[in-house]
Amino acid sequence: MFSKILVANRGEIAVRIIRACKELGIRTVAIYSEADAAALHVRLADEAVCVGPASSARSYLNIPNIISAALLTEAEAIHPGYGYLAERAGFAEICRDHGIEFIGPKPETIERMGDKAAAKKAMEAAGVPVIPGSDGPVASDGEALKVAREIGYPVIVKACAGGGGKGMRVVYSQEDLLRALNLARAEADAAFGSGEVYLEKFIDKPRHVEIQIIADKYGNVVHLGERECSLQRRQQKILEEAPCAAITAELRRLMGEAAVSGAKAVDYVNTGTIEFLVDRDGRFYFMEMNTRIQVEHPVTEMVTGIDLVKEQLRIAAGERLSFTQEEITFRGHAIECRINAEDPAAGFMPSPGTITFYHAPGGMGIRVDSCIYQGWEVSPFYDPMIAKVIAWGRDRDEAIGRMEAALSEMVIEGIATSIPFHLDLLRDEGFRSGRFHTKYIEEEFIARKK
Amino acid sequence: MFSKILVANRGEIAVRIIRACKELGIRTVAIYSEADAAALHVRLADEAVCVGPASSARSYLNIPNIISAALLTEAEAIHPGYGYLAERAGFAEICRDHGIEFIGPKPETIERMGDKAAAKKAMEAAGVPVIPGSDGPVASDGEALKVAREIGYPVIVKACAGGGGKGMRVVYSQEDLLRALNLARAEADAAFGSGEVYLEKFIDKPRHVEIQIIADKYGNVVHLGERECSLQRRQQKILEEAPCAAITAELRRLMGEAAVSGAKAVDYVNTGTIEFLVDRDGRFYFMEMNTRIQVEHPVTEMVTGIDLVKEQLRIAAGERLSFTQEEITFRGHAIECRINAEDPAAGFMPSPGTITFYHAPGGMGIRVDSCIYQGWEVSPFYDPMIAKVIAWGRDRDEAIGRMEAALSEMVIEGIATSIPFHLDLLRDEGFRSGRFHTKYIEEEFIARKK
Amino acid sequence: MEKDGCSVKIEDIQMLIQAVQNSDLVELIWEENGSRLVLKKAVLAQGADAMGARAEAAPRTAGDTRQGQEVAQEAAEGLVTIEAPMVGTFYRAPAPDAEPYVEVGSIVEVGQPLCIIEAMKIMNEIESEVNGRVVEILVENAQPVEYGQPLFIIERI
Amino acid sequence: MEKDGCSVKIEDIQMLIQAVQNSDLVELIWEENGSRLVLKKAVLAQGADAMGARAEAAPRTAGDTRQGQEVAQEAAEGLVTIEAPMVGTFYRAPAPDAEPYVEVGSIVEVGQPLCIIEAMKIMNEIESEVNGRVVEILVENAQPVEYGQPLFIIERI
Repeated sequence: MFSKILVANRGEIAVRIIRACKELGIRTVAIYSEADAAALHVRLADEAVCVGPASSARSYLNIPNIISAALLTEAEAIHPGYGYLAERAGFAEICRDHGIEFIGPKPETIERMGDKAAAKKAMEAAGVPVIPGSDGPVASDGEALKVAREIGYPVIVKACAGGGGKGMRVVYSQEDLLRALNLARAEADAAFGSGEVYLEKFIDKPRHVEIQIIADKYGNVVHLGERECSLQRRQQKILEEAPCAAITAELRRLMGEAAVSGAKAVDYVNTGTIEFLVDRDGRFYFMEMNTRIQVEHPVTEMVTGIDLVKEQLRIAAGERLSFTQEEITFRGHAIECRINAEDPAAGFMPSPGTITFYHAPGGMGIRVDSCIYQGWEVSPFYDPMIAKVIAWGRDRDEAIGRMEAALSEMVIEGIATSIPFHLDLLRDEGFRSGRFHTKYIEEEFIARKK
Repeated sequence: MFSKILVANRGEIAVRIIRACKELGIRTVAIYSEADAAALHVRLADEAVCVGPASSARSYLNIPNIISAALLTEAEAIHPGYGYLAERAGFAEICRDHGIEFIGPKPETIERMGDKAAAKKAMEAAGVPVIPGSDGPVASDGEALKVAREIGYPVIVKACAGGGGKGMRVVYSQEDLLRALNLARAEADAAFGSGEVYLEKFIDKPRHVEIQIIADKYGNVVHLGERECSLQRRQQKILEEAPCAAITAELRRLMGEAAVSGAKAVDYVNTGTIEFLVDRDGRFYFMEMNTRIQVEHPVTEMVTGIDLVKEQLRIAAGERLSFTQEEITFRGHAIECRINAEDPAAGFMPSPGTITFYHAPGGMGIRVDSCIYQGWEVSPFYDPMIAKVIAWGRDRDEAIGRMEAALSEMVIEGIATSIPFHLDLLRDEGFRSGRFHTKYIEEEFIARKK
Repeated sequence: MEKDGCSVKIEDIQMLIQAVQNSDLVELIWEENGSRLVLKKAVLAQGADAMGARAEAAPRTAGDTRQGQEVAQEAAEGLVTIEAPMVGTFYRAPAPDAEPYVEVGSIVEVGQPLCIIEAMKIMNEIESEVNGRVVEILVENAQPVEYGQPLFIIERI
Repeated sequence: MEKDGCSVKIEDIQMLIQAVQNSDLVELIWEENGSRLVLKKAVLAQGADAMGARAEAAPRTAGDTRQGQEVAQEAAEGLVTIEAPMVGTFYRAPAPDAEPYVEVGSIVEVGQPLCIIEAMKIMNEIESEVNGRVVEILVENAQPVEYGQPLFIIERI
């Protein structure tokens, strides 16, 4: 095992990693920006090196300074957390060049899975279901009709250069396809200067369900079940849970096996997540792979009992997985709420400032992963997520009840937080029923409240 | 289910009960003394009634005021927590007389199990092993010799009126018995005015291991495994864990079955604990039964996933147990440290005062059950226990590592606490090895440090 | 202070630093011949306040204790507060159809019954602790009261 | 100032610095003949202080940032602090056997190299931002430095 590692991150994930290191007897080096000199991760680490000014680009993304800090402190490995440098293949490579173990997959894997088209091809080749569609832009109306016939309606026409819904059309029958194609081409041409469009099967109101996998350096890959992450706002997950109410044991097995073979196909090492879209008939499609630890990893930890961050460290140090697929068991239900320093009553406006009073919730089944303390100033420079509250229960109802009780006794003063929004969501009928999809928050929950 | 209950306690257990009620949608009435007007349990409850001045005898033990408070607030049941009125058969009876459900066993059961001799007889009749000995005082030297021969040496001679080690003698062979008997009689006579003594098998360096049981009103009784509670100082438990390192699966089954049949024999209802002494050969002997929820109940909750306080409420409301013995499974290992407001460096002197800074630990596997908050004054009038930190791990080592990391990041300022003592204990070789007994803390751990 | 005008000595300042250090003060200003002294204290109850503000408007069963404290201050001004010595139901008269024991303005003597508190089916007469005049009756008839809740304010005579 | 015997002596100031240092005071103002004394204590940083005190004496790799802040104050008095613009190893000379770029007392010009910071095998010359005289060299040769760590104090000329 390593004797010292550098944690190339800040906030709650840096605290999370330092805690795992303490348990394993690994000494830690924190890095911090000038704005973070008083941050909790700096206080908890054994050593700390300032790597730049407040701006992330010049501190937490400052590769030369971070590498220098690791070399000077004789850290044997770097844990990148999530975000920042976690999925930069180049950073993983520089670590390797300097004889520092990067706690994550190989640079080649990161690069391959970071390229959406290459990732999709690799997964398809490994037998993982991907969203069927045209192979790149459709050259002609005839090809479009042929592709649509093959993949079946409804289909969605998307601009190759696309984004923001421009040049996008959902088509439910063959009669409408050619007209939609023309409109989409015109729109795409006007918006992006390129009329190229492609076709994909349209998945209406899908769920975002992801599979956690873990792999050692010896080809052993195990999946740890799924996480339900459909509740999002502006592509940001708000509340995650495990298991997913819509997944049967059989579907879990199928998705798990797909994820494991996908991971094996790209020679995956360390923890990773394969994100799927699941349609209302229980069909699932590969969306993308995150080659790092996820924000929402605690819900998997709560139901499996496995400490994913400690496993990351063990794997990077060359240990074999200590469990087989058969030894993974699931107990109960876990929910995570991401507490942000933002004001839900004012359009989710960021709310930095000094925390004048803080009281954490506690009791049975409640876990808090956080970087805040009373007297600390939430900086305007960084991500607004300041805490994750995780509630475990024997079943989903118990977990929801616990989360509600916990959030109603949590006190954060001096700044606005998203706690009231989460309490509303926990009491929402749609949420309680378990029937929701990736647009539920924006199109139904928030819309209804207006 | 009840719509409103009164919590006849204070401190962390009152907070614990209120949290369980919130989850079940039960409204709560807190009671408090004038010294506790700002206490957390008062703040978390839906209603609160002052029942007397600071003195516990005139507030938390003031039965007329507590019953009046329940009647006036129309509380349907009273949860007594532990301590105070929890094991007063008379209080349970008054509740019944006033049509208030007492959340615990029947008054008759409390009374019977509160009488040590009666309890021992009842357990013996139910086939639960008890410590063999004379049936009351030994009338003559001849009887003493006969009893000692039957139960086998070593035996202990104890004063019937006894206490504090006076009139107590351990005898290892027949040759020494008569002399010891005479000395003990003389000592007992001098100390208590009565020379009556009795004989019991002497159990050297036993462990204190207790079995958690739970029973509904329909005769269903289930046990939830054991808790290791040998680490004590002055009869006060300091650190508890589940499972016990010295208990095999077979011994667990035997002890569990004994506890269940003991509970059935006394028509037990609600949660209860049967305390056993376990000798170094794995023989176990009934010590006493606690007819209430225990301080250390969270370690059982952590390994079984079952919320004991919510189960208490369900049982009292007339629900059936929702699980069978076969459905109880154990996962991992849990440890509880009781954090007291006392100074271990100054002979464990109580350390009341205002908490000027509080930062709770968090992260994977960490649970905090506490009644403190920053700015609150720890009162000199009550028990010094202000928080329980519980750490869960996949195995004992992981749980110990988590606890150590958690306690080292926990901050309580303004008063002294027992945290440094716990950290020492967690790092102690004897503790780590799992080989200890009820006198380990006092005779070995503390003695060694002097 | 005398003539040389430099009355503050280094030792004095050290002492003051120590004193401020050991107090809840956050600021001490002291100007001399114009005689100005300002002491500022930190709001130590910050925590308690924050928790209090947060506690969901708990419908206190029987009068807020703060009320008791406010009233207690009045005691200093010749007013005496009679508080509930037990939890129970407050009755102003010995029976539903009887006259109240006292009204505002009534003159009462030590030992004279003021009201009844019913607790566990027992009627407890609450007596005046002073000779005086009833200034205020703080609880309505048949309302629940908690321990220490102010019931009457009586002006000593 | 001398004659009335109540002037502040260097030892007194040192003592005061120590006293303030060991307290929670953030400000101490003391004017003399008009006799004014103000002591201010920090409260807001209470949390931060508590957390800091608790953090196990972390051997900061490369100079404490507080040092930087103290030094920064001196800037107001014509002193300029040159800080490390990157993390790396500080070298006073271009090569192990070469003369140091500067010594205390050296006169330097804007753009003149003061030291080297080696980062990722690359030698980065750090240049003076001012014309002045080197007053203090704050880091020993071949020591690691972190971003923003004060390296030199230069007095403007």
